[in-house]
Amino acid sequence: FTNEPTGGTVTLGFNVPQTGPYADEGMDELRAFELAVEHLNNGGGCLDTFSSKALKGNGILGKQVKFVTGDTQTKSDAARASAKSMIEKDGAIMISGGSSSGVAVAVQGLCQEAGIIFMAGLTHSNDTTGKDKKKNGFRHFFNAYMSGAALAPVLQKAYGSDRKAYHLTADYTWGWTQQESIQAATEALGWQTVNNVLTPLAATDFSAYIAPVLNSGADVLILNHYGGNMVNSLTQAVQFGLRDKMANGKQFEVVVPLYSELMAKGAGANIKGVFGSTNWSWTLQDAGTQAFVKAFGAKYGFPPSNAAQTCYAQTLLYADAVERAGSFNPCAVAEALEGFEFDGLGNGPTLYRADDHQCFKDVLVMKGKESPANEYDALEVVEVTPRAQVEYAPDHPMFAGGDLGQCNPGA
Amino acid sequence: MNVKPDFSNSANQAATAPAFLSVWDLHAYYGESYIVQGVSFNVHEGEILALLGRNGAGKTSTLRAIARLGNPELRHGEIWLDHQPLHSMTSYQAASVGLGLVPEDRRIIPGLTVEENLQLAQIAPPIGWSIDRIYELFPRLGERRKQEGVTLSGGEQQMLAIGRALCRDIKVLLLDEPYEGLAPVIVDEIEKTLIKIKELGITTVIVEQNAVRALELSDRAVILDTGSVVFDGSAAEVLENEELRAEYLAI
Amino acid sequence: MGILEVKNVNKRFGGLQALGNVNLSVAENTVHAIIGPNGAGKSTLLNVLVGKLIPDTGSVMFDGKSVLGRAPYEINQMGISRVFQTPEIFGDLTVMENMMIPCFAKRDGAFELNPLASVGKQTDIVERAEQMLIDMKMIDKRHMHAASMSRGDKRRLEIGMCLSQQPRLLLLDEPTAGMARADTNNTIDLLKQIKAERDITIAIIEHDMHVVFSLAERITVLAQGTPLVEDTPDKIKGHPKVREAYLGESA
Amino acid sequence: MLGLDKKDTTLLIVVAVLALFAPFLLNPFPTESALAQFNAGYPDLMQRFVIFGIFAIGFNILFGLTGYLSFGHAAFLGVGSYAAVWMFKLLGYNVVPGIILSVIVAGVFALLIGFISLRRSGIYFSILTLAFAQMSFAMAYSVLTPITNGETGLQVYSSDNPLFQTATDPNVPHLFGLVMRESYTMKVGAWSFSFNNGYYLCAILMLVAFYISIRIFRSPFGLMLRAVKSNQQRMNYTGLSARPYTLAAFVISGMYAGLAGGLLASMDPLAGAERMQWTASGEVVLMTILGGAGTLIGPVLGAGFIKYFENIFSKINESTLHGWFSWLPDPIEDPLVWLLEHFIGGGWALTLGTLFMLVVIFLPGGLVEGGQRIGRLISGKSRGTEDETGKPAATSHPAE
Amino acid sequence: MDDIILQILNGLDKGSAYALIALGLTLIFGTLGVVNFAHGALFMIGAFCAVTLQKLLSLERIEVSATEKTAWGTPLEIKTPYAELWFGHDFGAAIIDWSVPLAILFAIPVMLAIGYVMERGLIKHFYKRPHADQILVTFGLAIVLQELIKHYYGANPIPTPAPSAFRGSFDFGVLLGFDAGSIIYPYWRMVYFAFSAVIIGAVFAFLQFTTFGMVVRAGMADRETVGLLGINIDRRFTIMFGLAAAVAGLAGVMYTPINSPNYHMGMDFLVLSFVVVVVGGMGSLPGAVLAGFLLGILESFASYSPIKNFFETWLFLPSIDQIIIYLVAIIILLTRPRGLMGRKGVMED
Ligand SMILES: Nc1ncnc2c1ncn2[C@@H]1O[C@H](COP(=O)(O)OP(=O)(O)OP(=O)(O)O)[C@@H](O)[C@H]1O
Ligand SMILES: Nc1ncnc2c1ncn2[C@@H]1O[C@H](COP(=O)(O)OP(=O)(O)OP(=O)(O)O)[C@@H](O)[C@H]1O
Ligand SMILES: [Mg+2]
Ligand SMILES: [Mg+2]
Repeated sequence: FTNEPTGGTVTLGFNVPQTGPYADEGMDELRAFELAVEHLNNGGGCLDTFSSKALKGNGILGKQVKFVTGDTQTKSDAARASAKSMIEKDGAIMISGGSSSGVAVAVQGLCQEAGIIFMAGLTHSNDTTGKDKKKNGFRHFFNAYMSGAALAPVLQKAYGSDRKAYHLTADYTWGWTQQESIQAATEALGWQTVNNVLTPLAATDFSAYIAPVLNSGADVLILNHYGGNMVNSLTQAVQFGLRDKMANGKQFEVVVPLYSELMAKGAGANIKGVFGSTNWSWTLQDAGTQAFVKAFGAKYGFPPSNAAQTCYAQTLLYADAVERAGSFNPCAVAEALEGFEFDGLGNGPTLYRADDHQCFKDVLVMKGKESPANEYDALEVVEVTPRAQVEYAPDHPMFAGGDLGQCNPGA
Repeated sequence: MNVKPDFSNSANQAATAPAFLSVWDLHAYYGESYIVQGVSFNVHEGEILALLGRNGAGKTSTLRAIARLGNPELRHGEIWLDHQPLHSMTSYQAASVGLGLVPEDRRIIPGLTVEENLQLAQIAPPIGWSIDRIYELFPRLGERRKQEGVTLSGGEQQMLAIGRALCRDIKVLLLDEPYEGLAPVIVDEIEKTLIKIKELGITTVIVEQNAVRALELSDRAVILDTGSVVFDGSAAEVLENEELRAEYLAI
Repeated sequence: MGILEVKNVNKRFGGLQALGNVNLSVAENTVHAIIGPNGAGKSTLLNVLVGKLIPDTGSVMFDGKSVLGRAPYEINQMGISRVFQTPEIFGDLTVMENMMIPCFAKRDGAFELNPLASVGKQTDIVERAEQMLIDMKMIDKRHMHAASMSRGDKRRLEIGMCLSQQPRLLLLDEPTAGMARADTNNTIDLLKQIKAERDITIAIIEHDMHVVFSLAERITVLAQGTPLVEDTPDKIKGHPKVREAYLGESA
Repeated sequence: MLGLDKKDTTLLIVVAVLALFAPFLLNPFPTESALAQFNAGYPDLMQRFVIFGIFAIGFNILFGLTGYLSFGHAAFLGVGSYAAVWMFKLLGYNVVPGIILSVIVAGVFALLIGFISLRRSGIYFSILTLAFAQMSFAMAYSVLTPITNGETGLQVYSSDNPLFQTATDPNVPHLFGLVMRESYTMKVGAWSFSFNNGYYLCAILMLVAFYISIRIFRSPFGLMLRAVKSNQQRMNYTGLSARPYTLAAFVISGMYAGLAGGLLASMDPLAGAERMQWTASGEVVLMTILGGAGTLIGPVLGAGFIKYFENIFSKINESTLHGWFSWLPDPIEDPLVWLLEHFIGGGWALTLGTLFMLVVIFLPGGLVEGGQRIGRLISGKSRGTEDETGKPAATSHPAE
Repeated sequence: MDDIILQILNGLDKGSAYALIALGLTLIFGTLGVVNFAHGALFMIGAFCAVTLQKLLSLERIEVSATEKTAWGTPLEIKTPYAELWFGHDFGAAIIDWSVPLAILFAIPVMLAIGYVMERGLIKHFYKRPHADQILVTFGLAIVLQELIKHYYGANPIPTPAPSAFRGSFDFGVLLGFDAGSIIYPYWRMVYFAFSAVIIGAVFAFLQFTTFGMVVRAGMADRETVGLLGINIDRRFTIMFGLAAAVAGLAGVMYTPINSPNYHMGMDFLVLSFVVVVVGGMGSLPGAVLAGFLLGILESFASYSPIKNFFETWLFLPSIDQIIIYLVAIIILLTRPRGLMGRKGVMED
């Protein structure tokens, strides 16, 4: 199979955005990867809390773990170039990382063709394990459907069942799938969807999209934006006084379905009281989380982001699967990961579902904190939505159309 | 105080009074091509000097070097104007000590009207004739004052270029082919103007293909050939010396 | 009926009547000079002829066909070539390349897609261009960058480029301005020779009366946009109005 | 040879030899050594070198010869890629139809855009081309998702059922069974060299493209294009119509871009919308200027230069640096690593930016001028004797 | 109707941002003839002047808590801004609050200095070089500046809020006789609009009512001849460049509360500002400003969903908001050869 490790080392490829708007997120992922490699080679961290005890802290299958890094630039072309260089030049056996769904899908496709395992980093679009799912690719991160399923009950509790929602949606695949998921989940509560306006990815000033919300009859604004788009649209929504406004006799509200710590930081005080969801949070109290946060905080001096946690977990999961399979062969690894249930990496008991390679675990509903104690404390956990509530059938229409295909071990 | 060096044993054979503009051993290059190859001459105050030579002899290049334009690059030589060392100045500094050049292709500034072209000459001191006075000299310019300078007819542009030089209080006027493209009547006019300018005490160096006319006007003449001085003497001498004219001026 | 018939052409620039009811007929195989004071509208008239300007009213017929409304390159392909008042050459190319371009235009027409042919192998073109350079006494400059020639040389090159097209009507706008006397005489000889060798009509604008009277068979005097007189050179020379308005005392 | 003069033939042969032996030349360091990081001889990067070389050669035909600076050439690269991937989806993984169609589609697209944009010149032309390309990008990214698959990029799905794809055909791009991604790896001592099918296909096409570009430079057509750049006015009054010439150049260079796009897709069957973004158009402009606009070989050098730094420097990370300098005492090692860290990994752009500035400041004619200077140093010729017309050699022989 | 008024307001604001950025660019690009790809970077640096000042003002004294620990086991740090320590809690907090307006004072000298150094050290040598070389060198510079900022401030946007006094929004609805709250407009955006108007007015006054503008234009057309007339054109070019840098920087400073600044914000605006300048016409300041407002307002309207829907259903042009600027640019450039008010001969070849 491709890049079978022959010497005393095995090389993993960490492909993260190092330039472009998500460079900071990429940096954080890289930190987590380095930490994971350290723990794989020397033990420590979540190796102690992980329910599977296959990892010994002596590398993978006794081979010392080395890693190479690359820059995705958050462009599918560049990400594939970088991944190819890891595969062709450095002999990487697994690729992980990434900070956007487009890139994840593109690199996942490449890994499938090349016969390499792809452990996706941050990717939230339904497509990654939906219509673009691949036998060689695995996603630990949650997805848009799950965000909707987790958020809806909380929103209902906080804002009631009689709400009129106005969506602003980033005009590309991830935005569409998230909007679709949230609309479905909120409409199931009895909310109405007043309008859905697509905004260009390149937009920085959203005033022209936000102003019409004022008189649209809506009383909730849902921002299906990520990164800089989200920081700007939320900031501007607050500037336009949406959150001070009464509509239909109710307090006007803003919701950001997908949060990240860095975005929260970028939006500053504007996120106070705004609901959203994340994959994980460093403030969780379970043992796995605490072990990871401690190790990360001790090394870098600040807590990890949920993107970082995903990358860390993905690296351990891959290594563990290799140990359990007893082979680096991607097909064996995939088999070991499929249907794998584990605990101790944060988020409680987790399942890597065999049908679509999607992880199922608890999802966090977050809220912007009113008075953060420090700069890493912008978000607080409102609810840990149990896994059962966000599960869906593998043939759910939002995920239809794809085919895992055959495992490809490559050359 | 800068002191003018003593050039008494220089190439200037006609030195009778102390020179007002001294050009000593200029060597100038366009990139790597060596064009002005050791030109020296002196001009006395209030004199008109004709600088003659065939096409490509280096007349324009010499004038440009004196005016301290970057191209050709002056690599060696000294230029003194009324005790001021032009060779260590840039072109705008040279202009500010009283050097004026009417360049060969007139160089009317695109995008500016006739009047703006004149105004531009009156921004940096020393300032000479008023714009109205220029219009008196060339009424045609007055009529066209709002027109964009570059759309003037060839001759009108020439008037503007000369007018622009007069807008400044110059001590030395360098004219590169001032008669080119002018109707004979206008040439007569300009000739009269040059005489007037001379009466005002302005020293003039004139480069002209119409050598006879230039010589009739001038006190002295310098002839260049392939970048060096081949003759330096009185204008009358050139007019009389058939051989010289035939060899270097083909007239 | 001349080869070129200009009828009732008017052209205004804003408030200025640059051409007013110009009627002109140039007979085939003659040299026709257009003279007149600066700003009379001579260059404007040429601009109308080559399609650079469109007149407000009037008609221009060349060889029985109207040139108005045609693009400059079409007019050129009809057989009209023009030398500009300020040299228009391909400054970035070598002299030889400059000369080859009109030869290609003559042979291949306005557009020819031959991206895989080789310039060097077009022997007919190379020969023709070389011959023209020899005729213009510029063959030693063939590899020179056109922009770095002196101005007189640029003008000669431009004339050569126009001649190499073997136009039926050659328009010359002050072709010898700034040219040394010797070269001016050469140019006159060249034009005479070409005139003698082939059927060509020449319309020339010049302020140099030596050139005008050596070449012209007929002369039109233009003043303030309207033809003042048209006659043979001898008559024009003695015409009092012309002397007063244009030639001045020097003629 | 081949209708070229001696100098051009030599150049072509040199380029051919370089391209043929690139797998050796680009992998000078033993695989396990610390310097192996700087090896560029792996298939993907080698393919990129030649593909972007083609792109830049084509761009140079327009920009270098006519001076028309298109800021939207990436649009043609993009449509070329899309066309090729669509061929894979519809017909099957043989690259031939894809490459042919990519050239044709890009040519047609260039004809449309060029026809409109060439009504203006100078900066107005640049902005028109930019506007068309940005519109194409925006549409490809969102509205045209059914055709382009938007953000994710167009790819072949197993559900596509191509018309001519039989069960025995490779399920990846191939040339009549020769699989593009496959390589033969040769191990010589500590070195390893890989010879990739796709690379050689691209390299051969690049040589053809390069050869055609030499012919264009030396043709009457090329002369006319340089005349356009030099003086359009004179051109018009010499009986030549500039528009068809510039349009032809635009279409030809668009076809080159389409070929590059088709090859990109053939090497890696995915076409992303970012390929059409202004940054991609800007990149080819930079490649051409960096290498030396208007020179034959410059654009190829520029393309290689940029792709090298993008792909090699972005992969160096802090621990690699520490690995290299661990022999230094800590007080020296740490500051050194701190300094170099700016230039590697995510800082590769800083390296590139700095090099852009250094090159353009010190080598006004681009990398080609650098080469000439080195050449002069070696041959010991002084600059003054280079040519007697007084014009520096770089500009008077624009095709060196 | 109220929505229309809102879109006009939004358009004016967006337009004033475009106009302000384009104004700075056109001073360098349209007037000095330098294709300055680093202009976006200057805008970005202006914005980071505000960030820097905010950071400086809120520099904190760090005390390590003896008892409390963080979740990862290190001792907790207690931070107090020096400003509050020195000026008392209220005044200190007010200074931090007002950091964006204060940054104007900070940015002017900084930007002038940057402009000066950039022009003297680099651009000066490129006036006579081909535009292509200018593109390469300024693009390189832009990357360098951008990467340096990224290195020290990270890639993430940094919130820089307006002073709390400007944080609310103004209710035009009542003023214009509509329902209360139907047309509200943030105070800071009104400030931004007013600020742009003042800057634009000041630059116009400087260039129109003095000969400075004419001299610089002349210098661009023909440096040599201007030098022959005794004018030190280099100095004026430097001043012009410094002025342009200051305008770009101020545009950046004032923009920070609207969009949290990040290191690539300059590149995001770069292309757009070139489009605005060229649509306005090369060498024309009023053109650039006019084009800025025109494109801003059109973009704002195209983003309005009824209009978006109209284009989608009737003209089969979905997402008109994404392409409107380019579409309008193409139409204008094809119907008017030199943009809206361009001068002849500037960058036409
Ligand atoms: N920019 C330039 N670069 C290189 N060489 C130049 C340049 N300008 C002029 N030359 C060369 O310098 C020589 C002298 O030119 P110059 O213009 O000084 O001659 P001139 O005596 O003024 O001639 P003319 O009477 O034709 O104007 C010529 O051989 C010309 O080719
Ligand atoms: N584009 C224009 N706009 C306004 N006026 C113009 C324009 N072009 C020419 N003119 C004016 O028209 C008149 C005729 O100009 P033209 O160039 O034809 O004169 P000419 O006879 O060639 O003169 P000369 O012998 O001086 O070259 C001049 O007064 C000129 O200022
Ligand atoms: Mg001269
Ligand atoms: Mg004329």
